[in-house]
Amino acid sequence: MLNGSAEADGRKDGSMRKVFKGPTEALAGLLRDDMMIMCGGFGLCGIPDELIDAVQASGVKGLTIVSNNAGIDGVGLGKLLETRQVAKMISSYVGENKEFARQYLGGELEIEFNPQGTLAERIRAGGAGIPAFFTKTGFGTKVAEGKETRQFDGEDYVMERGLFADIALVHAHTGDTEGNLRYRMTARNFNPMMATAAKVTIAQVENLVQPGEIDPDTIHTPGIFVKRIIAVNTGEKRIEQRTTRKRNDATPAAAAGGGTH
Amino acid sequence: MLNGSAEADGRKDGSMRKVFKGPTEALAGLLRDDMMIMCGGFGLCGIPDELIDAVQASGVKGLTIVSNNAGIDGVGLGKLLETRQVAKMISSYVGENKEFARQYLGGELEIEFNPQGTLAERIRAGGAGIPAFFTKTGFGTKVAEGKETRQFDGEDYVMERGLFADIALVHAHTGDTEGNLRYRMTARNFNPMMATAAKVTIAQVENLVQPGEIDPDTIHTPGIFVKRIIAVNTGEKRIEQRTTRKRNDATPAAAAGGGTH
Amino acid sequence: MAWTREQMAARAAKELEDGFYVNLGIGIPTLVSNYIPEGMSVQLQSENGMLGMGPFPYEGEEDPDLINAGKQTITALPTTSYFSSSDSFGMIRGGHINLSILGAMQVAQNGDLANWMIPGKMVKGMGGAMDLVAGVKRVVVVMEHVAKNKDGTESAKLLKECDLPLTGTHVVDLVITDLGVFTIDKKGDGGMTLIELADGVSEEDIRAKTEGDYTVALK
Amino acid sequence: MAWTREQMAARAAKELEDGFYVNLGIGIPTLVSNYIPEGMSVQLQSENGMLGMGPFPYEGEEDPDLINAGKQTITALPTTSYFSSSDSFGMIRGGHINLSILGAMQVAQNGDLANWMIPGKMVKGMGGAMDLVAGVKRVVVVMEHVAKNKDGTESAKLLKECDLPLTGTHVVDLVITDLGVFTIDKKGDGGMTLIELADGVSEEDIRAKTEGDYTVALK
Repeated sequence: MLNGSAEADGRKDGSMRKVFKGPTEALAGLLRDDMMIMCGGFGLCGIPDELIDAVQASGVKGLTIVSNNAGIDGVGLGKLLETRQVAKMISSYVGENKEFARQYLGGELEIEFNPQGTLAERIRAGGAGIPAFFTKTGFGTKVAEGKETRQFDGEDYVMERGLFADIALVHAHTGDTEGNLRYRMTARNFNPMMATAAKVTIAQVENLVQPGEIDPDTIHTPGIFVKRIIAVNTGEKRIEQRTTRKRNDATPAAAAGGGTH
Repeated sequence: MLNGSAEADGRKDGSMRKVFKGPTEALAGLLRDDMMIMCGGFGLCGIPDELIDAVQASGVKGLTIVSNNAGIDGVGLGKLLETRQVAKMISSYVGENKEFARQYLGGELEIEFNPQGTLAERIRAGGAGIPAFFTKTGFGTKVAEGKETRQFDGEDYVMERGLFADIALVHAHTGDTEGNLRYRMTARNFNPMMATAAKVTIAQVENLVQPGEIDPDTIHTPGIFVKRIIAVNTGEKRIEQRTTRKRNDATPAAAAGGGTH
Repeated sequence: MAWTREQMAARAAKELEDGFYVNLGIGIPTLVSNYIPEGMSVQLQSENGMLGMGPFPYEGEEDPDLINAGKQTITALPTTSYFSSSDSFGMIRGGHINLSILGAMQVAQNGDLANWMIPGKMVKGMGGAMDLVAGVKRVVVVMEHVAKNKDGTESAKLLKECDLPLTGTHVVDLVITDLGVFTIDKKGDGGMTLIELADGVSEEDIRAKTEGDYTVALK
Repeated sequence: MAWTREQMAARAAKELEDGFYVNLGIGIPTLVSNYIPEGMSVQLQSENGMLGMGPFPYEGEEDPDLINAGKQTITALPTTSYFSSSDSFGMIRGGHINLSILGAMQVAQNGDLANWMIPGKMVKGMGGAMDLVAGVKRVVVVMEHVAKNKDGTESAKLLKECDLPLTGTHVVDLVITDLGVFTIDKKGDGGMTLIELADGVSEEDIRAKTEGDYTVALK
């Protein structure tokens, strides 16, 4: 996979063999039409935005994208939708994305909805050599249609399959040149499982450090899973729903909100 | 579960509601004959030794113990074997334990050997609501006898069941009063999965701290999984195989050694 | 005459117990966090990978790396831990969350729940809802008692059978509407029971707006 | 006249490539780490939850929390990461480890491997061996060519079929013994092939001590 001289493909030498100069160089030789790409992130939080931009620039088409969400218009995966490079999405929630809705309702885009936990577990299973597992989630619903169901100890379960992609794109807060990664707060989300569930995983990191600089007890993704790594600028990250409270607020506003995203 | 006054059962007040005075108090009301207990650790590394001692002192019998190993004579689970409190072990490797061998060969002790990865995954599955999964491991061997096998994409797999115990005993390096845990180096091993796979998990920690003292990005076991927690003395820990090299050693001795333990 | 959204949230908060780990859906369920009794420890789970969710940040202190499952900016607490999506749903599916409070389009008398899609309309996806109702020990629905249609008519939401695509079967334990509170024997054959009336609401008011069968056992 | 243990380890080390992640079994396989060529990055995995295993500690610097899968005290490297047993075997079963080098009692010409129990003897368990042979991409066995029995006779270990209980079926890619090196077409029907002879060993020497069928294609 990592053939060619370090100079030719933008890599650095020796112990830096996983480190590439930028997103285009890091994706060189890996992209082809009709491939399956996993893409980390939840909403716009922890998405590998620069790597997505490079996929867009490459012009590959017919992609199957595994991602919990589909970005928003003009941001993240929204960009790949604009250029019609996506043939199919495997997601749990696609949110407010006009271009997505247009293509989907027009029959130009296929979507496979997975319950969020089933999606997460399918990816985790794919990376861990588990071809199939049983879950309660979705039994008796559209999600179970056409799937094997089965009782264990009197409870009903649906069989779901592991997912394994051609490449995975992930975003981490810190990474070392060996590929060890650490995520920050809720930007972790789908990134760690996806890093394990593809033939080649490419990571963009906000801080690229030397081996030993991340406490080994706190590494979320061991370097074995990461084949290529780039440092990205930590410019202004996008926020999808900016919710705040006033400083003089006596009763803090509620901040919960799950269930359907 | 946590009924009774804090004074009566050795707990402390208020935000310390998960914190118990010692191992005996932390196990009070939870132990009964013939129950299933998960026990963290690999060899003697990361074992909940003080909690095991309290199980021994309680005198409960007929236990099914889920643990990768069975301790050594007089240490760890070896103690429960001496007092014949164990009816069955679910383990991957039992090593050099004379009392174990005596009881096993004499038909006094039942043992179910699981491949180490299958054991780890069964526990992880039990804690994660997965009643069964498929693995390549053990296909075509004694381990697969009597189990469902099946092909996925031309490869053969064995179906294995999730494991869920009555109680789990784990050891961590640091824990806060909310039950958040962090393990140290290879003392992590089976502890994190076991913490998720029992009705009640009891943790012994070397350092008991206040919430907020552990960086939330580095917590290995979220507090939701831990119902009771105790601080233990960090006396001299036992080492099973002390291997060293001389300071003037030119070529460092090899330190690998896996495959069968 | 019927409960407000705030009153429904306050009623739902009575389902909380000290030491509970709870997942709150968007809408009225979110408001429940405002009614956690003083001194009670309730940790909120956000299924995108967080336990111990704090309030919204002060203006100017939003962190793009710290959002809840509704993609809103939030804050952490001293009790907070972060984890991956697979660990998060392992927690949910494994039955470790004590209580889930969420909204619904329809609930059937056997505990079936529909809250993720309307045939013919753009489907956005079920997100984590199917995992939550399947995995969480106790599921409480908070919703308006009837749906208001565009033509001004009303449709019952508490039904004999849901006609919308299901989110889960036999999953709802308790329904809190603006008119009252119902228990459902979701795994047994005890059906649905009206146990409380909202302020100024009569049994007859409820009877007129409920399609599903229920018995009455007011507390 | 045949390879020493050290020579077998040195031969096994030729299977390493730069950037490989490798799991080494106990015994001769452990010695392979002494023959990693200078400048080659090879990270050793220990299935109890560590990548980037370092050498044994200096005397007095042993840490009870830092052991390998053989329960020996070891050290960490700058590249080290720690993880749980389930993550460790996810890594193994998921095919992320490039190479496993391990010992064996018997290997069959179809790649079957037996190395965990002898009927009638005390069984200690298979540990991680079954997961490693099932999950790791390439499996190299390093073993003595024949077993020496207590009565002084010898038994073949490279067989048509294993008669000991199996660790895995169709799992071995390469066998290195004190007498030579064999490839095995474990998933196809190419069988076993003798590709190298140890110093001073003849094809006839090997023929006399090998029960399994093989073709010869010396390099």
